[in-house]
Amino acid sequence: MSLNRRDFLGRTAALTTTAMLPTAVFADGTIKLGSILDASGPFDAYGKPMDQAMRMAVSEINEAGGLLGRQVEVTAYDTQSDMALYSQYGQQLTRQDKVDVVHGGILSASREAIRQTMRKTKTLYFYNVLYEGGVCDRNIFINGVTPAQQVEALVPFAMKNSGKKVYILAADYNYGQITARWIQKFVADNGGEVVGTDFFPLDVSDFGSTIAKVQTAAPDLVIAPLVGGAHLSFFRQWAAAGMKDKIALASTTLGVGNEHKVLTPEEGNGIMCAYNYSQELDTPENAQFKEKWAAMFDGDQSMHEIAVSHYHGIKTWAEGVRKAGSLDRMAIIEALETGISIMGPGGKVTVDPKTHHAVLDVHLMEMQDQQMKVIETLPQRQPVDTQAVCDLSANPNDNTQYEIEI
Amino acid sequence: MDLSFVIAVEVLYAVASLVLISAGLAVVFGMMKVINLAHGEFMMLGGYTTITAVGLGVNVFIAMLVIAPLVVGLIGLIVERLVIRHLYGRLVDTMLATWGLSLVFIGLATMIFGNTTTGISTPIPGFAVGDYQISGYNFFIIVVAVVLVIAMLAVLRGTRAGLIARGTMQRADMAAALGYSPDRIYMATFFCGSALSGLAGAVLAPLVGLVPTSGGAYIAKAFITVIAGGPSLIAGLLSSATSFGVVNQVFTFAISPVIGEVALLVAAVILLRLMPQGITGRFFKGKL
Amino acid sequence: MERSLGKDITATLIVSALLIWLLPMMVATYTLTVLVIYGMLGLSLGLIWGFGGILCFGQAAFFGLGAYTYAIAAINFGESTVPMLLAVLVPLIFAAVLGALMFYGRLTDVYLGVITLVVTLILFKFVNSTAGPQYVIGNARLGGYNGIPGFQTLNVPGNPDAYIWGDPYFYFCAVTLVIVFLLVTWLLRSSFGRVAIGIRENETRMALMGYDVAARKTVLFAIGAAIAGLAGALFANWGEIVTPGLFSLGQSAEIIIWCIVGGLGTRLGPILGAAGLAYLKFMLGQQSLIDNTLITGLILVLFVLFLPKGLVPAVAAPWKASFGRARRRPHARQRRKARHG
Amino acid sequence: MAETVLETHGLTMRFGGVTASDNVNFSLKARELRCLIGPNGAGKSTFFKCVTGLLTPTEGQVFMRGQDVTGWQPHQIASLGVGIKTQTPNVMDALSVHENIWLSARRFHDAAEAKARTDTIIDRLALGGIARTELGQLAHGERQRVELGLVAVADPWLVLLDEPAAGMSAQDVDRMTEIIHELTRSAAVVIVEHDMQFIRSIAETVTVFHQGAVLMEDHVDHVMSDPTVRAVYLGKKA
Repeated sequence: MSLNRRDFLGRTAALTTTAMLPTAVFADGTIKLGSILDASGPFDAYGKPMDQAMRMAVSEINEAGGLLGRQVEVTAYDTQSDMALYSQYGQQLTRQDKVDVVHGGILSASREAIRQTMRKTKTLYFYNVLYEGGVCDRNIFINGVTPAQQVEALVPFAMKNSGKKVYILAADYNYGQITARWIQKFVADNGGEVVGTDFFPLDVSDFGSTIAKVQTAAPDLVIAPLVGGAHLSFFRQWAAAGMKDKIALASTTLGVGNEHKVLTPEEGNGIMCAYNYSQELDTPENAQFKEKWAAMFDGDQSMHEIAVSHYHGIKTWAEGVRKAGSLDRMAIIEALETGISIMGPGGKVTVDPKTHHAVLDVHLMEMQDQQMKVIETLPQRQPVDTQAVCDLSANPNDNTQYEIEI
Repeated sequence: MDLSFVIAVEVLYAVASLVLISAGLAVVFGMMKVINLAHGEFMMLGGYTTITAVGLGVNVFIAMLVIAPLVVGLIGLIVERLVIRHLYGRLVDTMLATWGLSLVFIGLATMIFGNTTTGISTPIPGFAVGDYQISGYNFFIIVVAVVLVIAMLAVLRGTRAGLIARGTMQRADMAAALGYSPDRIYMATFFCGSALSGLAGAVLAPLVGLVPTSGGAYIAKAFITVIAGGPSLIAGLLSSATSFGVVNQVFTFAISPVIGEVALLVAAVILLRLMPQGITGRFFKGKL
Repeated sequence: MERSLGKDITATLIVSALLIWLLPMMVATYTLTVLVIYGMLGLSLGLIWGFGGILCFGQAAFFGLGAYTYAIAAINFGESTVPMLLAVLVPLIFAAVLGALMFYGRLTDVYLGVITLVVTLILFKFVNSTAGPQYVIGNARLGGYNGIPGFQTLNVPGNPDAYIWGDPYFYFCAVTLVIVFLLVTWLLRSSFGRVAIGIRENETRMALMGYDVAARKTVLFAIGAAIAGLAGALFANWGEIVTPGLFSLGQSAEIIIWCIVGGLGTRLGPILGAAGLAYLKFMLGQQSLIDNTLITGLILVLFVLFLPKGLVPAVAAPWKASFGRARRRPHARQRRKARHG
Repeated sequence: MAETVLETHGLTMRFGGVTASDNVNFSLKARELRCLIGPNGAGKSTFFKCVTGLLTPTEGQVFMRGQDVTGWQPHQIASLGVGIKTQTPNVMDALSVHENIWLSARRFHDAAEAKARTDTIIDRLALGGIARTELGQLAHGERQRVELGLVAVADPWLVLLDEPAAGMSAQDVDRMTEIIHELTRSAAVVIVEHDMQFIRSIAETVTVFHQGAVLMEDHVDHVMSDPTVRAVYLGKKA
């Protein structure tokens, strides 16, 4: 043995004493909000603005006198885009920090990594991201746009501007697979035809042969639920091949992480999409929101779709607490289930009691000079996809993510 | 007919980009028997250098072909002086140290440039072949790769530095015995290798969305290509890039990009199992 | 290796009993649990690399394979005992086949590294692209990038409703690690272990003595994979979700860094390296001053440059030196080099 | 008539266009001591590697005690009871002398027996003083001696040594000669060497290699005085 026992004991003692967990100690009477986001690593383009949105929402709440007369205190963990850390910090937030609510999770995988922990430990959980739909669990509230809200609006809009033959290029994971199926359904519903569907793992960045393949199918429209930095190169390569003026392009994800600001106008112009939020939304709420954001973060303007969803989520939770008049989890859930609404930068957001998803405005947009120009607003769309399978008022103990049969 | 032309261009492009991706690593490995696992990050830095330079108003081709290689070459030089030179002859240790460096570069790039995807657009427009549109930039990549290979051949064959380099590749101690300081040779080699990595990263930058972790996508491919190529620098690079590029594209076209990538990897396993010393360990022995 | 086996076992048992008793008072058990699991994963590579000289760039492949095997089997069987056994057996068999392929092909160092790296990449890419509904094993959807959540976690054998989780799960993992550690100790003291060390030191010489080097490396490689697989199954139980990230190169890289920092050629080094660095990573997640990747990278570079043998041997060296057994391998190296030249 | 322990038929090894070993027919009787000599590049080492399984010959066969072992792996050949020492010292540097020799003994005996045999060999080779020292710390001569020790401890009936005396002091060489003589009591020994002094002191029959082929095979005195052999050596030296 290469280590003697005394050395070992000595070292271990040193290790453990210096490495005592910095247990969060808060003043009595604060309300603890747990945040769990990828603020570093490959997903931080999503996570950093979400973190900012969370801090802004909390400071607004506190400036307005807090909730129930108490200040809201944030306990935030950076999961570094590592799914294993979600399990770790999820446990830490619920068991050690004993927070009153958890807001966070970005990718669906990260949500599924902590959702059961939240449920087991009876910690109220908000997931505020555009996603594939279908989660049915009374402990969770979801503020993001689902495919029925988004795709159902986007597909006819995009087909009207191009034609009936559609080619789908989707990210190869849960979100992309399910969204692709929704696109197929809505294309068929609108009398169109899907001439091809290809899936790409998140690390694929070379689309040269795909672009050639798409051309052999000669579609009128390409819909691309592609995700992440590697997939961004598709839009560049598409433009570089001179395809932009030949075949129209729509996406369910481009712009969520402010990608349209990275693409040049030549690459981005004319790409169609549909979201709950655009920085170009011309409403007093949005103007005020952008102004406050700039004031709080030194002129920064990095707010995007899911940062705003996150902001909505925290405001919704705060509204629920006010209405419940207590921090009791069930009381808040029941208060939220009355179908309360808030007004945010993305418009009016209402809790759907049956699914715990959100009823919200969807805006049809087109990219123009690195902006997302709003063409049309479809007000107060229901999450009909999830509503078709999930009814929490009838089955309050449901705990599934349904894959909706199309 | 048009389609087969398009496919042929795509295959050529795949081979060319593998050559570009691997050249820097191959030079350093061939000359110094050092595997530089920070190679991918050197490419990433090349990309960022280009984007920064273009942002400052420099012509994009000058940024890609001159500034990026120089800047990354200098970074390589610093790395060689600070870290690599202490580890010569310790293959595994160098791999680990450069791996650590790659993480350091990712961290630094994140702190400086942030983790948001950035990029520049391709400076060459696409054009039509029959009914098909193809990217003009693909041709540019192919041309750069061809010029690069010819330049490497010319340097190795025709110059005194090339002669010393070839000597070093054969017997590292010979060059020393002939009075050339191996220290100098290694410094120069690492500079050239890093510059090549920077060039590759810069030239490929307009095609991809650049993030600090972009390097990871390159290093595995480059590593596999170089090792499968075997001891001969240029013959190895060309033969393995060709094999993998063709396999990759054929499967990508026939089935899907994932299968294309997997086919490339499976080909690598089979190749190394059959020829443990790489392709040029068995064929083209003693060639450059 | 000078002390008797009995003394070694006693020491291990006393120290680990103390640690299992004391540590939960200082660090929360769910954190400790994952540190213990990472320790086991570190040990698995420490065994084959530190004592067998096999540098595997894909130890994460076996970790992931164990975790996925467990998750898939647990969904199909609805209990945890058979899945645990499968999670050890599947990586064992996979590694045995892969090892035989490599070692009988006389692949060494870099080439071995490339193959293990490539195999990990293939597994990663495959699992990562299984999001479609056609990828099903029994009742288990592979789930692609999102992984597999919601499987049966560890239960008392024979009673699928009696879950072992929370604190008891920590004690279960800790005791498992102690058992694995003792098995490794025994293995290294056996003739098999000594021959393995001989092979690490000089493969040709061992072959010239008549040892079937390829067979022995294959067996050792498979044992390492089995331990990694066990760690994977424990990790799956801890996280209650398995994702393709388990197969990633980043994960493999971390395992290698643990071994380097902790110390190769020791049994404790990789365990302490793993637990220490994983803990550091958790701590770093709570600050945003310096980028975490940067710190990990710096640690690796500094260790390779200044403490290439790792912490444990460095701490143990002064003690050893006073007994006149300090290694002076660099000298030997220079001498050999001089002769070759 | 003693048994033939090692025999090659038409052994040929080509590397690309170079024929390093050319149609070598060789035979060795039990307990015979044979030296293989020849200038650099004469094909001695290639022949040695083909016989020990480190290389697989392009053509021809190798027989050991009548068994065809062509293309066998080194460990299979060693398992027959063949002791092999390669040109460069091939030992486990981080292990002690005792551990090195024990590992060799353990191949053919159980742990206890291996320990006993190791102790005996260590005594016989006068390595007792350094038995617990790691090989990496030993001088070149000592390392060579240990390597012979781990060959001897396995009780081989055929021993193949590639340049055992290279780089050793005169005193070390004397000791080496003694050990080799002791080995020949139970084993046939083949020594590849170009140190003439050493060969004169130890050899009876010598096989001379030149350009991959056997030039001549005779008693050491005849070989040394043979004009062709001298020409070959001098030609090389010039």
